[in-house]
Amino acid sequence: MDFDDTLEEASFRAQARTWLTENAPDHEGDHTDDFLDVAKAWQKAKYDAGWACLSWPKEWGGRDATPVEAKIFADEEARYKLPVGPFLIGQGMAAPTMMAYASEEQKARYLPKLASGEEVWCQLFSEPAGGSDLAALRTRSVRDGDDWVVNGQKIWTSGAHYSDLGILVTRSDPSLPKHMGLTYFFLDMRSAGVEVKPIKQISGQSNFNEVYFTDVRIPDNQRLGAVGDGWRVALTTLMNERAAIGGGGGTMNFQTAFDLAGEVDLDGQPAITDRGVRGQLADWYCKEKGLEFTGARSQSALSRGETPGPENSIGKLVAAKQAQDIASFCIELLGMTGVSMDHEELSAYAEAYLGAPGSRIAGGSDEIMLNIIAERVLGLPQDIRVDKGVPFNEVPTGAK
Amino acid sequence: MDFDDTLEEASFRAQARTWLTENAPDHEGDHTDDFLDVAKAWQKAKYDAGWACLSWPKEWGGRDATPVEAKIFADEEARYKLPVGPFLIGQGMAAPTMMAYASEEQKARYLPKLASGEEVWCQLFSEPAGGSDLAALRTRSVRDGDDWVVNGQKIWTSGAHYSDLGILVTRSDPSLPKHMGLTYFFLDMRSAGVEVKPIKQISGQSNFNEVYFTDVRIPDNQRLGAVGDGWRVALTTLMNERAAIGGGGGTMNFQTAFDLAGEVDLDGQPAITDRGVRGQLADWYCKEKGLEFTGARSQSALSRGETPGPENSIGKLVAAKQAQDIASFCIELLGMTGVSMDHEELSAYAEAYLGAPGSRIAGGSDEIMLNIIAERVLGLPQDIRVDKGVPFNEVPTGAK
Amino acid sequence: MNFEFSAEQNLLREQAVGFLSDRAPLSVARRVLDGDETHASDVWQEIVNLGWTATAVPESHGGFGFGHLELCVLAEELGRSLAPVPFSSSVYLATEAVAGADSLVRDDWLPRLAVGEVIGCVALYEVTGAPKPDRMKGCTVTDGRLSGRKRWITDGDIADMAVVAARDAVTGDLGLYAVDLGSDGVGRFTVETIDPTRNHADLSFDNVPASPLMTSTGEAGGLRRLLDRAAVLFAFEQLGGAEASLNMARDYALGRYAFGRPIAGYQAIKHKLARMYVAIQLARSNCYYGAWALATDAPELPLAAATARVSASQAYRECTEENIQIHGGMGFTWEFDCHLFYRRAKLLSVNLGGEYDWKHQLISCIEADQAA
Amino acid sequence: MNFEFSAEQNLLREQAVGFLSDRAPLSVARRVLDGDETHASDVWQEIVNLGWTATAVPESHGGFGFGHLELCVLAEELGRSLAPVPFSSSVYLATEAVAGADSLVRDDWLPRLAVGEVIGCVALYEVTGAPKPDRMKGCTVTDGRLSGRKRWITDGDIADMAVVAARDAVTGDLGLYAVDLGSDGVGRFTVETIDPTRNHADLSFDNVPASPLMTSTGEAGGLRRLLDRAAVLFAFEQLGGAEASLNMARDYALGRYAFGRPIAGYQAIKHKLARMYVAIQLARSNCYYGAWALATDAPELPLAAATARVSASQAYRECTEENIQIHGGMGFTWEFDCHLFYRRAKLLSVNLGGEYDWKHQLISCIEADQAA
Repeated sequence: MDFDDTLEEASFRAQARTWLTENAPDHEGDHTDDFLDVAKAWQKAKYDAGWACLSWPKEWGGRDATPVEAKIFADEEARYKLPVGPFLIGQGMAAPTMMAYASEEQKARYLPKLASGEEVWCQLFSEPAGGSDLAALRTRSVRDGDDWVVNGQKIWTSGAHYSDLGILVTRSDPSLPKHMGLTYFFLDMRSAGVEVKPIKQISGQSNFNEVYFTDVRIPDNQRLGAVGDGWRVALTTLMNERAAIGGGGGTMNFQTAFDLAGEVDLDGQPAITDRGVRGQLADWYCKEKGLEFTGARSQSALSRGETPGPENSIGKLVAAKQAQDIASFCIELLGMTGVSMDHEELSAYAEAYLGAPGSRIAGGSDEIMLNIIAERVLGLPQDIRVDKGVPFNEVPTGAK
Repeated sequence: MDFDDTLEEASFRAQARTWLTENAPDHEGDHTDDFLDVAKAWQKAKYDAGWACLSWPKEWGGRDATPVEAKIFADEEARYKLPVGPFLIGQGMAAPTMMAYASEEQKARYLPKLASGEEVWCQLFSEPAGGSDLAALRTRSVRDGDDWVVNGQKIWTSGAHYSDLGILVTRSDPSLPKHMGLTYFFLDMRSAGVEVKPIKQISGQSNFNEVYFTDVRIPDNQRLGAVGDGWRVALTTLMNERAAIGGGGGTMNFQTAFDLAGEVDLDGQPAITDRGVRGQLADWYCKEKGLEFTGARSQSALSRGETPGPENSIGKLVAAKQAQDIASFCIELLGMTGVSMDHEELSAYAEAYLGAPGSRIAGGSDEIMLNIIAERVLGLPQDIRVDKGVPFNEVPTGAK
Repeated sequence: MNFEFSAEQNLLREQAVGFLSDRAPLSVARRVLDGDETHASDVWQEIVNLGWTATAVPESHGGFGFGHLELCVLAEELGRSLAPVPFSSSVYLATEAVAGADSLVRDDWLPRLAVGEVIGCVALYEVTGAPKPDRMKGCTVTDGRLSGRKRWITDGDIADMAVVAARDAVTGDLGLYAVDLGSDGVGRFTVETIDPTRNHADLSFDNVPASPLMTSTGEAGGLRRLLDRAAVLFAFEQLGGAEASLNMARDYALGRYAFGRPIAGYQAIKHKLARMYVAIQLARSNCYYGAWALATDAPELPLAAATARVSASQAYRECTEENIQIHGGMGFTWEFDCHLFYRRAKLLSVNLGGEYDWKHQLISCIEADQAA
Repeated sequence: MNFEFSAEQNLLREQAVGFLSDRAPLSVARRVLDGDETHASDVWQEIVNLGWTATAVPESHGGFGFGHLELCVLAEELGRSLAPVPFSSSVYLATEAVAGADSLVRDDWLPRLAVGEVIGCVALYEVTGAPKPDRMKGCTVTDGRLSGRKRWITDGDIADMAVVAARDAVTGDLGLYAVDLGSDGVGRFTVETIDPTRNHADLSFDNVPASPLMTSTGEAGGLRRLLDRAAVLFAFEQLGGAEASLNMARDYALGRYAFGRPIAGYQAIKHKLARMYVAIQLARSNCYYGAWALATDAPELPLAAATARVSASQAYRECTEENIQIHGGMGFTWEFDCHLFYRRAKLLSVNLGGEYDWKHQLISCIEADQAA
């Protein structure tokens, strides 16, 4: 039991580290105005040097690397805080779906440009009435000659405003039960009738969009999978979701609380001297370390050629709530200083407290995560689905 | 807003207090060998003086008192730690059911002896396979001439071993859906074929029994309500349950933890000086006081002639878990002293920790209490019942 | 036993609910959140016209002479509506501080506060942490003139007068002083907080006339008493907000369908809502305890205030966090109203000192009681 | 990255699982609970025959010379089975203490402990609270002879030798001493605890021969190190017990029907089980951290031990409390096995010092690290 690379891994890591040292730009990350240009330039640099999409086949711009090699490169790359966000969904979710369902011409046309960062993709699945019930989507597609005509609305689409292409699930037959009348496409985001509107979050940021479709025409050859078989195609996409999206606590971690408790006084003594504070901090440390070492165990499984299981769902569940609690704790320690938002340094806690609810929901709420663990890890029965087998247009929706 | 009695209430309280001062025996409560005799003698004394079953009609041994008067007397009586436990179920649950469903002769025969403490009653509802699903009971009753013949098993019956009579729900027709094939009786606990076995709890105590029925004959005139209408009769009993059973934290309360924290050292200082300990204690104080004042609000509703609602379900939910947590906290403060069980004084915490799981389950588990609050107070939908309308003998039971 | 509000008090509540739901629905709070207003001056003027600011002021000073239970009723409803008005600063704090003062200063300010001619606030904070005497060293009074700086003053951006905790330059005693904020030498610096529906400012004083509100003995006690009394009213605001959050969550869960049925039917949501209800019930009962102690000026006030305050802060936090959670994705959008309560909950939790400090006070009260 | 047990270690685990499920199922723990035995001497003898007591003892002293990872594997499985044997006292504590001693004393005891010829225990407690040096004042050694009294000694009722923390009567230095419990002057007083499947006793010493196990410098450090190393192994026992409780709860919930379906299908139960799983996963990962630090004798050991220990104590408590809760009425009967784990969880949680003390140590380690 150790934290060490195997010989092969160590050699690969050294190679990756050397290349990154020589080539990684010195940049501030995602929070600059030109981050998309920077991200594209960096992706192109990786592509040209053979460090893009490592686990993909070489013919589409990859390197045929093992999963653990891909993880090693990602870990090394992460030290540089480079903007890689715009490609996560395209490379992590759209690409596996295209590999499984697109034609050879389409794969040759789209995958290399995805690998090189020339084209950015987004994912158009969630809808306002859907939420956790993802398959209850209503965006309609109707066949019209060689095209399909799409009307409806999607929501929570990251990067829609700068994406070139999108993957899209639609309802082609509302008279069939929920999972059976869906059809899956990819489309050009600049098609006529596509409108993107940013969503403002509590924190004031806009990380997501609404996307409206008004008589948008999609050629039938951009359909992935059979008509009515969209749910199965979507599952291919979703199986890759947890690999593609992050989660976790962001800036509010144990160290944040530990540092603040060393600075703030309670009754004339640093807060950290108080056993109650120490106990609370120790709880957080144990959870944070527990997640970190769970990650190490997952990576060990990769190293052995095994596939880490759905137990990784615990990460977001634990970290998101903990980040909210740590932010709240820090604000309470600071009192009115903690709720004031005038100074960048001091408003970090309040900003984190405003951002935390989003982390507890985006990518699957706490309740969904618990269901996943209960059903997929522990093998407990699924919830009763009253809509099972019911024609979609007869399922109760609460609409008056 | 005050804690004061009205003039009428104050006068009644003074009267009760005077009588109790003059008549209440100086006794140690439920934990003596002859507690049943003591309890019966005390009940008889109350009955003879007109202080038994205050809210009952005078004709059956009561006083026609208002609910608030009954509460005042109970509060005053509670100061004396007298053994009243044996009569709670009979007077609180069996009696209202008898009043609603028994014949006039039966009422005249049984109610006064219940009020005077001459006869003790128990309740025979729960079954091993039932649990929270109370109506899923399997004890069979079959009509045979003027009698019914009963076979089966009941469980969690308090006082079965010293009870004279019992109220009993049986399944008279297993081919009907769950709630529809039940029939309700009362019976002599000394009938042939009734066997009582105590259940040993984790704590080593035996507060409950199993009761086995083997060809027990019950005369049809001891049926309460129509054949097949037993569930409706049982609801009358159960509506009075929460009034009749206690719950709550027992000996492990705020004061217990506060006192111990003043005695035990952490790093050379009394634990109570530590803010973490203080914060924990304050949490418990707030919950305990919140329950106490919720009780005051309920009593105010009684005072105004209103009926307190199911919001009283919060009491057991909060207090039982809190008692477990306080016991655990005290043990942790004491370390090995806390788990040793040699000295009566010091083993109180460990004993309480062993008794706590029972409190969290008996009378309705935490989960059932939450369902009650959600459904009856907040008006949320009931859980989906897959057994609804299904013949009882076709409902899945998990039995192989 | 009569541990409930009276019929008359509940009538006042009905009137308050009617007025606030008509004139100060959440859209008013949102108007202030999204716009440039410091507060809803229109709603404030109507509240003044209704006489709410005069509720507990003696008739001798132009008030209605009701007790503080009526203020508790109004506080709960104001908390529920999130009305962006300076009621807490002007009524629970400034008016209360002035009402307890020597007659000359009281007679000067109290009638004007009662009729809403002026808006008051209280200036306590100088540094990080709860507003305790040992953290108040930077404001001093010399010959009736105040100098120094106070921070994070709720309604400090709009108030006409402030009650300032400051030290006598000679004796070092801490006292409360009334200051006309229209005076020369007063500087205001707007401060942004987590809850933009309530305005905040730092105030600086350069040799500004200041009238003492309390005699020099027991001033720290006077501050403590002011905070304890206000804490009960703040707790009622928190209670109202918590209950509004629960109701909002419940309504959403009943109307939002997933897998063909309302999400309110899933135990994860049912039990979450039930736990919110439990927290609110406990907080409500403890708030009534605080109200009783406030109204009767009982010796238990410090303990009752702490109990009410801790319960209400906890309930408000739980209910606002879970209200967002139950709303799912919609819950963390700016467009939905969940975050208005989430912001207010955090502001109220730390104002007058945070949960940790109130818990500390609570146990200290019990220690003192049981030692006596 | 290889942060898992090796194939060989997992093979050992399979053997342990096979042996324990065959020879030490829960019925053995129940036999001891309900009967008069101090421990399952038959199972202990078989464990000795399997050589488990010799696992980490060097070959030079009659052991197998495996590392401590193998002990972690055995500890987890022993914790899962609740085998009522003195493995933790004799192996994690006594053997470890002796193995670190001066050669003469080590050569005397270590081979006998390794082959199970003697059972060892450790005597630390004198008064309430965690086993810290400042609470150890009542046992002194004068001219190689020990006098005083020690309390709550796990396996003190059956052990043949004890490692005793005592002070040099002259210097006052705290040290660890090996004592033959067959000596004259040793008194034993059986103590009942919350977990009757493990025997406990107080031991009194009246001028009993005692051999020093550590040199006089850094003895408190030696005690700390012994506790840290044992804590990792205790954490694995807790982990095994927690997982056994989860599995028991899961199986019961799948087989128990209410309202026509398994209670495992209701979200209240599903999510409770999922949270138990999460607690166990976190504890497991932290236990591995502890195992790594133990096996490599890393400087992080005190921090890693505290992290493993706190996580494992919390997970075991949650899983045992909720296992009973999920079993409903059956859960709190003597007849069902839930309480065996519930009892053991509380015993292990306070043994070697409770959760509060380990949390304190955890943060102290980080303070020291970050100050350096």
